[in-house]
Amino acid sequence: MTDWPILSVITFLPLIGALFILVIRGDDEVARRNMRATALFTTLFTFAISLLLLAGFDPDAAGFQFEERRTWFGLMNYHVGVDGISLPFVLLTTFLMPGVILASWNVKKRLKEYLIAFLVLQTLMVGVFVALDLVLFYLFFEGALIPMFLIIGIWGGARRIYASFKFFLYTLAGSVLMLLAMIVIYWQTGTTDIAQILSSPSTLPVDLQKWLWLAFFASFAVKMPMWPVHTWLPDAHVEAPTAGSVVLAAILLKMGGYGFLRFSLPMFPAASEFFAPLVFVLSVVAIIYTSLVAMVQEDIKKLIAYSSVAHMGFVTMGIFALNKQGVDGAMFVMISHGLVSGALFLIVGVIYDRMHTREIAAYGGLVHRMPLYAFIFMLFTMANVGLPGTSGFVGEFLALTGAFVTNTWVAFFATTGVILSAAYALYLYRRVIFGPLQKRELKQIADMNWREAAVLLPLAVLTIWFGVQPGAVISLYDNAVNTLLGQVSAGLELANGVVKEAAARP
Amino acid sequence: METLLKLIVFLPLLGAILAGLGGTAVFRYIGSAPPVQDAHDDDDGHHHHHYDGPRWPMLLTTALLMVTAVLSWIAFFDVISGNTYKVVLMEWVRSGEMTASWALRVDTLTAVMLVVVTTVSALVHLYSLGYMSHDPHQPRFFSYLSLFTFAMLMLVTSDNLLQMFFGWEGVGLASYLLIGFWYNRDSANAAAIKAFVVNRVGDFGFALGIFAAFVLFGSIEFDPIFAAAGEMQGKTLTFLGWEVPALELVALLLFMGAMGKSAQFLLHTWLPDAMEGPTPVSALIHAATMVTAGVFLVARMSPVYELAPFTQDVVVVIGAITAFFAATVGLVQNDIKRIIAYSTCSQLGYMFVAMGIGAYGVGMFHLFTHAFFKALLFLGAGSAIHAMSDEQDIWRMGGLKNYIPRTYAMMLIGTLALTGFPFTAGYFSKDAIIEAAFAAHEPLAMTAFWLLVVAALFTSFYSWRLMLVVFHGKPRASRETLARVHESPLVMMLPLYVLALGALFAGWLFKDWFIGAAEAEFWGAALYRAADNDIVQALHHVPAWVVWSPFVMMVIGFSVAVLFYVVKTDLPEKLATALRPLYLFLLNKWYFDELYDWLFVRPAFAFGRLFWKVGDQKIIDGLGPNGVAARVLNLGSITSRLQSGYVYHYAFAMLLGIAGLLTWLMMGG
Amino acid sequence: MAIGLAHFLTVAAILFTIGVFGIFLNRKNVIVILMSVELMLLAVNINLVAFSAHLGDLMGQVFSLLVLTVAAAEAAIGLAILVVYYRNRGSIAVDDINTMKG
Amino acid sequence: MTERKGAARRAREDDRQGNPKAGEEGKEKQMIVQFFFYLFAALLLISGLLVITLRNPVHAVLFLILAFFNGAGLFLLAGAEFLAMILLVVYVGAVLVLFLFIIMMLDIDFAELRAGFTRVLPLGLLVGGVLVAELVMVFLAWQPSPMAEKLRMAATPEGVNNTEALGRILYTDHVFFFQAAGMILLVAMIGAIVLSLHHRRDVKRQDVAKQVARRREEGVRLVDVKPGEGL
Amino acid sequence: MEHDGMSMWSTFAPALPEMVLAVISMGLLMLGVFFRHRTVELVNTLAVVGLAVVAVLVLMSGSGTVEAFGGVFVVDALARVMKLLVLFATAVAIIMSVQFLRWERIERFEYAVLMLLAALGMMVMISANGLIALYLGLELQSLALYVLAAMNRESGRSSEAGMKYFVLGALASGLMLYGASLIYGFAGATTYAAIAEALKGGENIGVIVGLVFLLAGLAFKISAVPFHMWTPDVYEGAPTPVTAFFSAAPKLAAMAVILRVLYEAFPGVSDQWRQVVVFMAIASMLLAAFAGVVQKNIKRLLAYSSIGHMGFALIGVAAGGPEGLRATVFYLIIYLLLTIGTFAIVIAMRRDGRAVEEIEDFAGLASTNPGMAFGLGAMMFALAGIPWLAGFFAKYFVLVAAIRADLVVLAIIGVLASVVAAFYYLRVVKVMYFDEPKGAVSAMPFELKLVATLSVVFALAYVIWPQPIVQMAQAAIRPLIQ
Repeated sequence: MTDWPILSVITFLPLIGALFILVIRGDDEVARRNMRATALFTTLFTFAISLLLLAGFDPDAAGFQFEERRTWFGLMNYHVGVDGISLPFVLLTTFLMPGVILASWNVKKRLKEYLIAFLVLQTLMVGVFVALDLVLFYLFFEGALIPMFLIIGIWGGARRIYASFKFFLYTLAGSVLMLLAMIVIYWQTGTTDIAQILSSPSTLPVDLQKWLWLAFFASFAVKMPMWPVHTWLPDAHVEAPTAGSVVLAAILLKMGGYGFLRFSLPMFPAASEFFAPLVFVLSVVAIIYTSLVAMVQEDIKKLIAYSSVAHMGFVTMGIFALNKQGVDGAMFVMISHGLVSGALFLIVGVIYDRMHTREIAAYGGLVHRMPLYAFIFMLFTMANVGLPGTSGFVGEFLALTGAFVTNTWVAFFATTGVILSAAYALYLYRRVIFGPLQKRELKQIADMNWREAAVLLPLAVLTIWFGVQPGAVISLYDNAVNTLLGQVSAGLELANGVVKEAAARP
Repeated sequence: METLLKLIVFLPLLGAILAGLGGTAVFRYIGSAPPVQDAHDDDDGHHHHHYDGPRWPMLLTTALLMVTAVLSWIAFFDVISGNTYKVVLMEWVRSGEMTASWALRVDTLTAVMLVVVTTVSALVHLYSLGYMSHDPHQPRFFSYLSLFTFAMLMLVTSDNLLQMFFGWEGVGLASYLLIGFWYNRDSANAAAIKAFVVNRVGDFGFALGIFAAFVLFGSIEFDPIFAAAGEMQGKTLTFLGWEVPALELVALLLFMGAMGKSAQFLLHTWLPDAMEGPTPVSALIHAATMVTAGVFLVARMSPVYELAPFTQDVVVVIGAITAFFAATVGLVQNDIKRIIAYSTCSQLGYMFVAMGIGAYGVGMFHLFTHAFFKALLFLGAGSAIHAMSDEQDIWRMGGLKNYIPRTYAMMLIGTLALTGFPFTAGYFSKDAIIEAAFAAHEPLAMTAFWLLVVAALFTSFYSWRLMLVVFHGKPRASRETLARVHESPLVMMLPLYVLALGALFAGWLFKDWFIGAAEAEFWGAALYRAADNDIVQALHHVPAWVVWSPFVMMVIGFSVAVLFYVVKTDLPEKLATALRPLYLFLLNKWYFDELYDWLFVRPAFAFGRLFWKVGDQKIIDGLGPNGVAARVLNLGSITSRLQSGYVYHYAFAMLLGIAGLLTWLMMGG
Repeated sequence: MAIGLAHFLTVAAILFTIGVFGIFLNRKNVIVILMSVELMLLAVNINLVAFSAHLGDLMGQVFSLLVLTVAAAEAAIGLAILVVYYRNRGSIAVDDINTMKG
Repeated sequence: MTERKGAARRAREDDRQGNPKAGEEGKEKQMIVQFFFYLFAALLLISGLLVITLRNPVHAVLFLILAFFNGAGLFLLAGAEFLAMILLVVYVGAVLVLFLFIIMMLDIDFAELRAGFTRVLPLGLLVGGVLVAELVMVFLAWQPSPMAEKLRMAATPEGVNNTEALGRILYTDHVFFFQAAGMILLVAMIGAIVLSLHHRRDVKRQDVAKQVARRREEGVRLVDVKPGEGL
Repeated sequence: MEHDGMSMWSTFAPALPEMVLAVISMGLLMLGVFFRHRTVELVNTLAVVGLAVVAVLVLMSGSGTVEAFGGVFVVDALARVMKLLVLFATAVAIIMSVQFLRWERIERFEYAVLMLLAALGMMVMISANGLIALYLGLELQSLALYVLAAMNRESGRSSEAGMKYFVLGALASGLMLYGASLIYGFAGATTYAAIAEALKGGENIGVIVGLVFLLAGLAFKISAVPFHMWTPDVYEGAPTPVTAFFSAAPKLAAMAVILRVLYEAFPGVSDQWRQVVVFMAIASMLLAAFAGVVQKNIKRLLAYSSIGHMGFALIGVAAGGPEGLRATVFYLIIYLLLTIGTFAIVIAMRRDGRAVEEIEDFAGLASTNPGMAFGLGAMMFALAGIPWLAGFFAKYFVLVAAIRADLVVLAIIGVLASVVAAFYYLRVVKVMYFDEPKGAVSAMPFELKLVATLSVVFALAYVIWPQPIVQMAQAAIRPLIQ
């Protein structure tokens, strides 16, 4: 429908912006203003273009849209496109990035590199979601490690070095096996083109599927992160600068879930079914375990980080419920969590910018001086808790429904997460916002300014909107999820048929 | 009519939004720091302040609620003339077969709830204009009240389980916000969280119930569920490895939600603590409306419950125990609001007993009347508290009937209605439940009957105890306090009058519709009863002693109260000393808080800390990243030590390599 | 037992091993190492010559000749390095060649 | 002619053909060959062993020379006369003397040199022993490829003496090797000079060209000295 | 004598580049000797020009496979590609040396001459079509390299490096020779073709033994474990440009020889040598990964890095087939281009007139010398094989080949080792970017900046136009897979 490479433009436009920033000379206030303006303008412009993408997207069409193909290495090629599953993530990314830049307005240290790192990161994140070639996907998937490593390491907190190394090496270790699995797929199917691989039900042998599934799982489980490979996340979040945490929580974590949907399910349906119990157990443990851990945290960001892990538990559970509600729910949780956790980290950033501490104990009674802040925080706390009417609810509900349909035990235990999340989130809110304002340092604290409000209000609006009208999101991927589940069941039939045939043989 | 229904539901929301975003300080300090506050801002007294903000938010919300209440009555009379409505607003969730719409389903059941909710809410708004007039945050308060009303209306007008859940949690949110309204108080914050979390325990069941219903019926919309319920009898579902009757499972899980919301036994602990909120809140939310949502749920789902006899038994048992338990605790409480709160709890137990034995109309009737007299009691208590400069301990009151006679009169009416004094509202509805329990002729129901009768005795006792201690005898308050005691302004008294009317006459006026001759016609299809369920007829034909037993109990209770608190005032203390363990047991509410603290709260934190410090840091990080990193470094220094710098070592390594490879190939090759 | 190829090869193998031992078993001085290298190359040459004779092919001897040449060159370089090293350190003990390690 | 065939080849031919005529005469010769072989071999190995064990490097070099002599003897037995001579003339005569020269030049206090072997000796001996054992096992069953005969690049010509035969190959077909070896020697030369030629920096040398090219301006500076100011 | 002239020409033409290079180096030697003063720069310049000329000759040497000198010398696509790379690496190494030699006061015209001779040796190795030519080439370059390592006569570390390199190198060439002699004894000839032919008549444990010895000698050159021990010490001690040279050209040449030997001479016993190669690959990758993490000196670190990289390249050798061979050559090319840039920056790291080699001393370089820090950081990520940088593709191609050849375990060990190795590359980045500055280092001289910039640009932008190098690698291996 469009004859210009819209996806490539969206993907690589931030790089152009980064180049512009690169050539801005000087470190005086004028130069800094120019850099910030360039970054903001780039991200806004990218977002505007991605809205065109949304406008031109046909949710009912089968297969991928806005496809672009270029011959590249031969072994792998440049092929991008979106379908209903990837489009929301693309939009989520482009939508969040202007806010991320705005949230970094006060960064003083090495501003130029900072902005460049984020713009590069944006390119890589969008790339992950639009890539339709296994290796291209891997390139984007892993490439995002570098800017994030630098963001945590340079602009992070006290233990930033530990956190950045942990983040980098953990995720790298998870991913390399996936690369090998991709290569195996290449040799099995003769192509690395995702669209082509997905065009017919998976015919990979079941035993091989299991190994490949595990290899992909290693990568996505770390990225999600799932229990027990989640420990990098709290560290990374705590140490990362606000904007880094936002990106990490809102977008980077979604790569794992996206990966499960894009690869594990359709390419290894039999293995997915086989390993679903494992995923369920890990998901349930994640939900309960990390919720409990979240409850006793003393650091705001760490608490939110653990809550992210718990939410990702809902995602994995929903995905491997292997039914419509489960997958729909998982998708929705991811989108919603992108908004909500992003917002929560921004919220922490607001007070961190003022007080330079994330200790819960250092706060209390903020509502007295920051009414708007308290309001916004409450809104997102409730969204985090999954209150109906916010986006947080719809996804969790659907995911749990899906899980219940598949396995009542899982749903039973996972639903306890609903109780626990209320406990830790409200407990946090109480300690930070409520109570008398007693601490001397807080007496002068100012409410949010226009810039901070401008970052958070769009998120708030979307959170409510998606909570009341989730169809706005679900309709985007409804058809794609149906297709996906169709592929899974076709693959399963094929696998079962083969197994039966084998059993029938004497 | 549809527009009218929409207005009923959304006018409160409009008020909440306008008052909340426009009337409060939310946007006031954006981009600028608020002026540094004075030191006295930091203590938790709210009466020391004065309010100097705009008054329109309060007036607007109240006015809107007035309109809503009027519209609700119009709708009520329209509906009982035989109309039902289903207004689909828009689609909400659609995922495969799982669909749920934003819709307004209005039948008699809903209409009853509409009038209860909007009327009480409007009155509470009105009352609050006076009660909260000094509070610096009153726009926020009114916003919350309206938000609550909206959520409650969404709950009662829901056409599917999901929207009901929305309302369910929405009222929970409003309840949380209102309990914690005075956020300077730690106790209020704690109570708010407790209310929310305990409710979530119930919601846990509710949610599972929705899932089970979806699995069973393939839908969570009411119409398909009700239509298919009959066919589902005898079907089973596998839940947690057990084959269980499907309808029982759905009903039981949903009932868990009802238990949480309606503060039934085991999940009741939040309700007394919720009295930390401003008193109008207690009247509206924790007496008249929100806590009855559980009862409403069972009534709404009557087509399912009617086919789930086991669950019905459970409902009866829980209801009866709650009624009895809460009444026992109420006997010894000293906080005026807590006494009424336990009373509420107890009365909710009555309602569930009615629901459990299939007398849905009876239960709803008690819900309806209870809303009036319990709201009356709370608002009256609020008036007394207001007069006493926020004193809530009944032992620091005393003799108030001379200071605030009109409040006293209103409280008296409330008490009479609660204790079931003949021809007051409670007399019709409560006694009907007791009779119905007897009429059910089942062993369980019979037990319930006896428990309810005893509970009626207790109810009478604690109600009169309250009245006697607070309003009679000698004033025990300090002279300064007494000097400031004043009758509440008209804006507060007016709602009391209206409610008093309800408490006096609602039973008599509506008994025919709810449980009398016009019963079937009144309810129409809103309530489902199995063909053999003739309980409503049967309750009118119970033996006379059964009919009289509540009255007798009331009289006994009254007499004992008089004996204890008027005639021989040292008796209670003696009794308490004599039966000290029992007294403490009751005073500490059967030690439920302590038990739960020991059973859930502490372990949760302990496990949290264990998982964090040991699980995450020691085991996962220790064996995982940190352990691996340490091993890598170890190996690194070992390999690095191999690189000794000595040429002969290097040469030896080469020789070893050669020899090794040769040997390997010669052995293997 | 007639002297055959195996004899030559065995002698060469033992000599070669002695040469290798000379490199890694001694801690005395570097010159011995250089000499050990010479021994190894001699062993190789014996091998080559033996094979050359055994196969009736002159290439082995050519090879051996070249090895000798290279060995001479190697010795020259080795000794030159040794001299430089000695000038720097004043020692040629093998144990002292140990400033860089790890 | 037969003499030039070398013991090993002869032995092989005898083995193969089972030549009965050659038997008697061969046997006697074999005896001699065997004797010398074992003599040379034993001396070779012993002196080799001494090279690496002796404490005094001068002695070690002398035993190395002895080893090379015996090696040359083995070459002779194998029929490589030219190589044997080269070994003596070039190797012993030049290279090993160079060793001696260096040892003398470095003027090392031999008493200071530590004796003894490394701690890895037992392990080393074991490994070395295994290695030798394996090699010997291989050699005992040595079989050239059946194609080897055919693949030979320069079959030993009949009727040409060893030196000439080598020369014919080396300067014709394989001149490439010859040139390459030359380059190696060049590198060795450059290397040795680069490393050990020591221009002492602190010694003042005469540079005639520089002296001749010196101009007046470089040597004389005219200063306009104002009275009373000094320089 | 027209005819003879032609035949002369056709006999020597294939070796024309080598001959020209030999003549040039001897000419430069003369130049240096006779015009002792101020000739260093001239010699250096002429050496680079000479290398360029030789490269042109290589490029003009037509296509197809030409054998010469009775089949002991071959010019084919593999030879051309590898020679070009070697010449390139040598030229860059000379360019990178200019300033360094001046800094360290070891300016000598012989330096460039020895570089040229080493390059000549490598070219001979690459073109060698038999064991003798291989040995001669190997020794030619080795001897030159021994001298170069010890070039800084005033430095104890340099002479220690030379000493260690020499002793172990002599041992290695002894081992190799011993192996060569056994192979000769088995095949009756020394050319690869003849050996392959001989093996068709059945194999023999003796030839396997010979092959193992031969491989050990070659493995020494590419510093594959357990024949790697010299590498860290020599890298550390040798003058840095020489280290750069060590890590680039000889490895390429030796790898080309390994490919040729294994695939042209010993395809018949691939089952046996594959085990050896696999072992060396695993051992190299693991050892490099583990030992690297505790290194403090950047040159030692790069030594372990090169060991690891060679281990990875050996995966491609073990995998074989068109994919494996191509991957190996591809890997080498990428590695060469990355390692040159890395060293360009390392050479330039000087503070107060002294080289800065301790990694900890790079602290805060991102603030004081952002350009250098960025360059070195990019190189580290590239060497670690993080996607989008050129290093990743090298690894990827190798892994593709490994999976193709069912060497899954090898591939898994490879990627896990690369994760561990990423740790030490990251540490360099960490020191430069995350730590507090310790003071600036001197500005980079022009030529180093140029080399580094080009290399960094290559590392970053390779993805944009990947085909040339892929095709180069593809072309190079064609002779091997026919």
